[in-house]
Amino acid sequence: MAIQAAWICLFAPLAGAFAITVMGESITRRTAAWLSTVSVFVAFAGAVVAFVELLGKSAEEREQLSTAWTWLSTTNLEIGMTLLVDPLSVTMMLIVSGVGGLIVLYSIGYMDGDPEERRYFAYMSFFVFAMLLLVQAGNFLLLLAGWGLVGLASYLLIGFWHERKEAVDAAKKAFIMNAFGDATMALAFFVLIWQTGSLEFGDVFARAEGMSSTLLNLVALGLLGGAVAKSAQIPLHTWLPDAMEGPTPVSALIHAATMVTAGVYLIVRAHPLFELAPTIQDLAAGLGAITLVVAGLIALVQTDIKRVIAYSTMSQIGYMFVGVGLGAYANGMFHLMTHAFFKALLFMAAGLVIHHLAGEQDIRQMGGLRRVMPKTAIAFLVGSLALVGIPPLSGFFSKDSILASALASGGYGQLLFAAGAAGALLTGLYTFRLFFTVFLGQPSQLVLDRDHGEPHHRGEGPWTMTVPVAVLTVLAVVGGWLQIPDVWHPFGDWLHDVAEPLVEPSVAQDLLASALAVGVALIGIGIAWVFYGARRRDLPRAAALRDILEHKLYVDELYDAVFYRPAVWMAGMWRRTIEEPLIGGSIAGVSLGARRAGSALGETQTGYLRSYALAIAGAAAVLVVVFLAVQ
Amino acid sequence: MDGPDLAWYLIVSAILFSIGTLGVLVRRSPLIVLLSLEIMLNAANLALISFARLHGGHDGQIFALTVMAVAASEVVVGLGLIVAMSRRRLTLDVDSFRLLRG
Amino acid sequence: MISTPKVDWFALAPTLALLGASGVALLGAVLVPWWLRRGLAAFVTFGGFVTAGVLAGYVFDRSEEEQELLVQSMTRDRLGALAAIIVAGAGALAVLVSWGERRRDHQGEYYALLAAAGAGMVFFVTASNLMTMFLGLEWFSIALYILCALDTHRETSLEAGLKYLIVGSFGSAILLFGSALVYGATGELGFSAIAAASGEDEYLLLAGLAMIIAGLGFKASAAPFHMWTPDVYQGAPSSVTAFMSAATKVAALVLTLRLLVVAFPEQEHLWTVAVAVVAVASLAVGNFAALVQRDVKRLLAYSSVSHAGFMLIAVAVNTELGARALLYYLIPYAAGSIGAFAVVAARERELGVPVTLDRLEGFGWERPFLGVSMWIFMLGFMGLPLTGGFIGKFYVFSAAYEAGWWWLVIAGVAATAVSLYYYLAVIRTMYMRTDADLRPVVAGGSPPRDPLLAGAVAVAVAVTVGSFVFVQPLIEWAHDAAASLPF
Amino acid sequence: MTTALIFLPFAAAVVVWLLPLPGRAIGSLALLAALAEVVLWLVALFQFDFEQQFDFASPQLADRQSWFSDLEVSYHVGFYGFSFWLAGLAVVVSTAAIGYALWADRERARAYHGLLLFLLGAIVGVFTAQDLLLFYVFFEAMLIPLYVLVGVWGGARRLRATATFVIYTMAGSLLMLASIIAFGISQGTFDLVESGGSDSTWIFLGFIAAFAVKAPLFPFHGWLVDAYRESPPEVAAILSGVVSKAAVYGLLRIAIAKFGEPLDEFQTTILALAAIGLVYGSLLAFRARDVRTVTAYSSMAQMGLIVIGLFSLSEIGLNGAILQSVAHGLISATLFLLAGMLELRGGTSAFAALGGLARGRPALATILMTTGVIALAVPGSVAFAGEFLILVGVYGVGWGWAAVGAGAIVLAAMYMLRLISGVLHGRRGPAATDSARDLRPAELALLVPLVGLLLFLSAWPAAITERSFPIDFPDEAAQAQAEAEP
Repeated sequence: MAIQAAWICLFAPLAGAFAITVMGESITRRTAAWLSTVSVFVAFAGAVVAFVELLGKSAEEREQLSTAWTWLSTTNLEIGMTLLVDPLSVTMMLIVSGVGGLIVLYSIGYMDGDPEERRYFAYMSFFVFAMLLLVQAGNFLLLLAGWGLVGLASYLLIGFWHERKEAVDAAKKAFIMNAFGDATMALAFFVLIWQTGSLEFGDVFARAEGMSSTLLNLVALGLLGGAVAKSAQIPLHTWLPDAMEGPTPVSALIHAATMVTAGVYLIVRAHPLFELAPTIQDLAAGLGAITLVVAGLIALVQTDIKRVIAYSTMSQIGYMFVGVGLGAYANGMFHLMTHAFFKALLFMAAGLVIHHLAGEQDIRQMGGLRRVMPKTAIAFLVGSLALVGIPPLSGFFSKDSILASALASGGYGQLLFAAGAAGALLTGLYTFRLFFTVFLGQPSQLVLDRDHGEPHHRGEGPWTMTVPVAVLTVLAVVGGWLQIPDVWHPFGDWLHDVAEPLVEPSVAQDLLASALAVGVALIGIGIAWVFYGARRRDLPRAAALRDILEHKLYVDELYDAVFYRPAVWMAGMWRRTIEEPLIGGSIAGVSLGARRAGSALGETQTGYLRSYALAIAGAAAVLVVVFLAVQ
Repeated sequence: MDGPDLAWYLIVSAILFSIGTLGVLVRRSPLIVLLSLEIMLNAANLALISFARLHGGHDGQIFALTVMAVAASEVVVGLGLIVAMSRRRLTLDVDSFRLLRG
Repeated sequence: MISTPKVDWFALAPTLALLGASGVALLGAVLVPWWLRRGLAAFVTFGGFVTAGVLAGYVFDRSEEEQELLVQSMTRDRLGALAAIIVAGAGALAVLVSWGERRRDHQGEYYALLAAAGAGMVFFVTASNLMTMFLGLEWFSIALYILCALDTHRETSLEAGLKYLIVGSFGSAILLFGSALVYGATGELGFSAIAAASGEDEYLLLAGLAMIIAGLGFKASAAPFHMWTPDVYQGAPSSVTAFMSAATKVAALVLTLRLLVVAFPEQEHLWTVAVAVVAVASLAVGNFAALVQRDVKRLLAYSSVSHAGFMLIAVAVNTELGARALLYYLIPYAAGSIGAFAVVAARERELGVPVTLDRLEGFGWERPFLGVSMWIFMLGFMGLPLTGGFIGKFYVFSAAYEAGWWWLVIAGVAATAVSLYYYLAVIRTMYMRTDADLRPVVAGGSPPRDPLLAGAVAVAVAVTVGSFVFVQPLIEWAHDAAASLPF
Repeated sequence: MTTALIFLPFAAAVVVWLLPLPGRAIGSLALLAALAEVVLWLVALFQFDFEQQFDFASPQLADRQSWFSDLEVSYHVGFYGFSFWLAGLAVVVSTAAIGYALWADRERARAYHGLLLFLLGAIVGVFTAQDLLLFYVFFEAMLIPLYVLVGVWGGARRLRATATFVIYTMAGSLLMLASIIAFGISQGTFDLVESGGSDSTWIFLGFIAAFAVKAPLFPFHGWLVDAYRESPPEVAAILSGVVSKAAVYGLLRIAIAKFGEPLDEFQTTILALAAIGLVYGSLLAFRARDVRTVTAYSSMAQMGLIVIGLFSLSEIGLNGAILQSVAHGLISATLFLLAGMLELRGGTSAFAALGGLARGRPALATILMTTGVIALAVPGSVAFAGEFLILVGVYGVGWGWAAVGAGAIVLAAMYMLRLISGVLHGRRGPAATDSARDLRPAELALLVPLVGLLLFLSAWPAAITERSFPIDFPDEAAQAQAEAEP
């Protein structure tokens, strides 16, 4: 029953996408939109059914596998089209299809009037399918398939407005960086196949102990590469900000709530492998810590509302990496869930603003929107508080549980904790910089132009947009109550059997962590208030620093110099030095030589009869002489 | 008393053959060339006959007779050609026939 | 009362049939009214060739083991018979090709000479004695000299005739002197007798052998004795060229094989190498020189030089398989070259000027049948599959490899690669010029319909392709024929 | 059965060539014949016993008939699992090509369609030949129609292209002829099933030469770009999609199955060449300026990958190679046909002239996008499955090879995305006028089946991998060794 539900959950969105594609212009845009929405909500229903089913079962038999057909097989390797239903995957299914459904619904309003709406909704459904495939996959190869397909969907959606060069380039960049991640994962799988002869989670984990530590490290590294690329962690982070070229709902769904967190899911899913390669696991946590700080810093200087949120996404995923890197899997997943709520909420609220301002995304053009969009302002505020981690909103519980685990795991952990705390400060700072600039203060010129002063002129958007925002606002508030340290932790128990945590922070640590975190967060908000809330003032000039931050640490330039340019150069060089002269030239040379020889022979054919006779006589003489000589 | 040794006949025939060859190679008038060809054939005849004497069979002599017949017909054809050419006012010089070459 | 040697008229029948045809045609040229001459002569000659072919077939059938006739002057065996069949077939096709020739005079003589040449070749291939060899050689050569020069109104024809005559006589003089030396060395004229007698006085013998090889190489137009070939092929009337290129090669190569294998087994170590070298030279010269030719007949002439090279490889290996390869090779080759020259002749008659590559442009689309046929012949020459030419080359190379001459295989392969270029050039001009860059062809009026030529081409195609499909029967004949040689 | 599969197209070719009908009628007739061939193949599919233990010594649906006995040459044809799929690929792609020719309404239709059918017959022959000489015959027979098809109906620089193509290919295959003769004479038979293995390096290299040119492997690809660029799109489709697979069959059936020591001796060299070709092709594809050239170089890269799979000499790699062969065949066929359709519209497939075609042309965009992303082996696609198996296989030889291959996946993404964007995205190019309409139903009827097959195989690659070398595939090296001992 749970399995059937899972299958429905998986294929409903695909069916939706397929239907929209095939029916093409024979259905109206609106129909396509609803088709897509319904298909995703069907998936959600399936997820819920599966969830309920599993709740009914005892912890031991909550893991169920079902193979529909053999996807790929050779005589000594068989990979099935296998779904895995266990608490972890069901959690992800719920998040993906639930939040996804809300966002698709939101898109109906947001994308209204776009000439290629159908294509958009087909892509959205397809993405949900791919994401579900990723989280439901019963073996590594299928997981990689979903992994690649979400990348594809993200490519398609980032580049949805395909006549804008920036969009297309951003899409390509995202795809190629993820392709790199796919490649490293594939390499890891090669090792696994040759070492364990299988890609089934169970078999691999069971047989992995037998592998040499080097190989284990390599495998974990390969997986980590994939995770880092997908979750836009340093050093493979540069695609995410550019990805904001896509429509805002896309950013909300793919680049905040679901896809970018797949890396976290992967680490949790493959935690036995990572636990066998502790160095790599620590590396993951370290990368997360670095990312969360750096991203927070960069967010400070961004002026594009979506980019600010994008960087905050990176930094939040950094927290999750810290969590799962330290083995606090449940906490990581928990933050993943709450983050999905409030970050989607933030993006969609931002979307409302952008929609309201007809596509304007530069926060310097905004201000005082509180007046014209009060509901949106509230939603945004809730989201921001949750993000910053102010109790009792969801972010508080999830983030602090991670920090607590960090505190609980030794010296390295405390280092990470320091980073996390710094991150919390930055979070408060940039989040409320954003909030204050956009919503408080005097309405900017642009705002006035759009509303002729009087509020509620345009309203805050159609119900299809406001309802999902409202729902998410609620979730962003209550989402955290699933897990209250030392009071009750159903979420932790739920995931306990799938991924047993390596750290159990003590009560003291929990309290300490929370206190510190909230404290620094409030400080951050305070600073933000000083600089942006009370009276507009700009950050102190630190030109060099700003420069570096605005160029995302020049990582783009680095890749450009290290990978792209050499490739282009080499291609050109090879064409010039090998393809044309050698490969092409050789042919020309040979044929020319042959013709030369031919005309030379033609020369000897003088037409003088006597020369012919001479040739014969000469040749005969030579024959005679040779014969006699040899004899 | 004996005549000269067989070797002499062979030498003569070899000389004749060479003369004929040279004639073909150096002379430009088709008539002379034909003539030189005849010389070559007859050199062969001489050799044949002397060898016939050496081996004491008739084959060589019969062969020689055949060759004479053949030679005659060759010359006939050759002369016919030359006539046809002179009738077409073509210069009788083998080096002048160079339409076909290359 | 003189005792005359017993004459095996049956063995001579093919020759006699052709002689008869020749005589009738000649008489016809004198006696019957002018409007009947052409028809009569052509018909009689065709009949003569067909009869000769059929009779040769009987001879082939009736002589399992060879026997020497007329005091060793000729042999009755399947080798000769098979060669005679091929020659006769070539002759018959040549008659069909010639029919459309718009010749003002010499109708009767033309066909008479054709028949006479055929008779000479049929006789030549059965010769087993230096004298009959020389006789047959001159017999058909002289006929061919005249045929080449027959278009007295074309200067090139006369030139071809004269060159062929002089260089040819020069070659046969060398052959003759060589024979004389061999005779001197062994005191024998019969091939087998020479083989038996050879041993003492090597020097004369070897000198003679060398000169004989030169003479025969000349007839086979193998490099470096080939230089007359392009000129003569180009100058001679196309139908004559067609006949020459096919039949002369058959005769010359078969007899070369017979002579060397039967008469000079002792000197094998020398002549195999010599022939191999000549073969490689022919391959090189023929193919490279053909690359730059513009005149199609001349191009085909060089290609025939290169094919002489291939066939000489088969001779050089001096094995039973080699002989088989040679005899098989001759069949599609003869068909192919007659067909190719026939197509050229057709184009020539349609334009009224010598055919260069440029003048073939668009030909393939204008005359679909002839075009496709030419295609097939070129494939055959290239040795591409679906033609007998491929099997032929395959056999030749196999023979060479089996005998351990791997470097001959390499040479042959390389030569084939080069040859592609100019054979494809023919196809290219026939088919691949767009109408845009098609130059207006020289005005020749609408060509006369020529069913006979078309028929000849059709037969040639049938043989070329058929010899690819039905290898087994042909190879069995070749096998039987080769069996009559002492390997 | 096999014989029928081979000779139906030949017969149809003759009929088409002789019937004096107008172009469209001839085209439809040819298309019917091709469809009949497809049906015939499907019938064979059901007759083929995939359960039977794979063994080079027992081809299925075999026909044998002595051709000439003194050298033991025979007409011997039959199928193995893998060759069966290659033949299927040939049949399908050729059918699409013929359909395209009908749609494009080629002039001199009788000759054109006749030659296409002839080509199809020859290709099927290659994939079924069990006698070396017969194999060579079909191998060369493919060349004859190709030469004319490119040379007569090709683009502006077609003459040079054909000359290079034919002479290059022939140079290779003549060396193979020498090898065939050497092999056959020393074995005493030319029959692939009866003859044993050989350890002669030279013979081995002779075969490799032919297949290296046909595939093509770096640096024997001199003919590739011109041929693919100048030939009519449907011919290019067959050329890159199917004809190149003749090399795959040859390598597998002859080079790998018959040679023991030389194989081990040259494995590294060939792997290196293939890997170079893979990277080289990908990079040049990345800088190419039009759809056709990109596809040309990309198929060079893909063939390199396939060869890597073959010479991993592991069962899994071979499976991957076969799967990838089928996938690549379908992909490049689709891409070349698409290029042709673009040329029909804008007169060019150069990126400079195209772009922005996605707007208002959903069908074109969808088809191109789908094919493109499958071509760049997005995980989950059939191409990915193929590459994955290949690289898993070659990982066993050395992790370096697998790393190079994985890197090539990234490169593939780079050039394919460039192709897609160059055609569909960005600002409209001069050739992307409103007169360049969306794909017509007829064109969709050609492309949808191909893309459909790709999607089907993406959902179920095992359909092929389970049936290429049914049951366990004996380790080739060992087998060749075993055959070496009489």
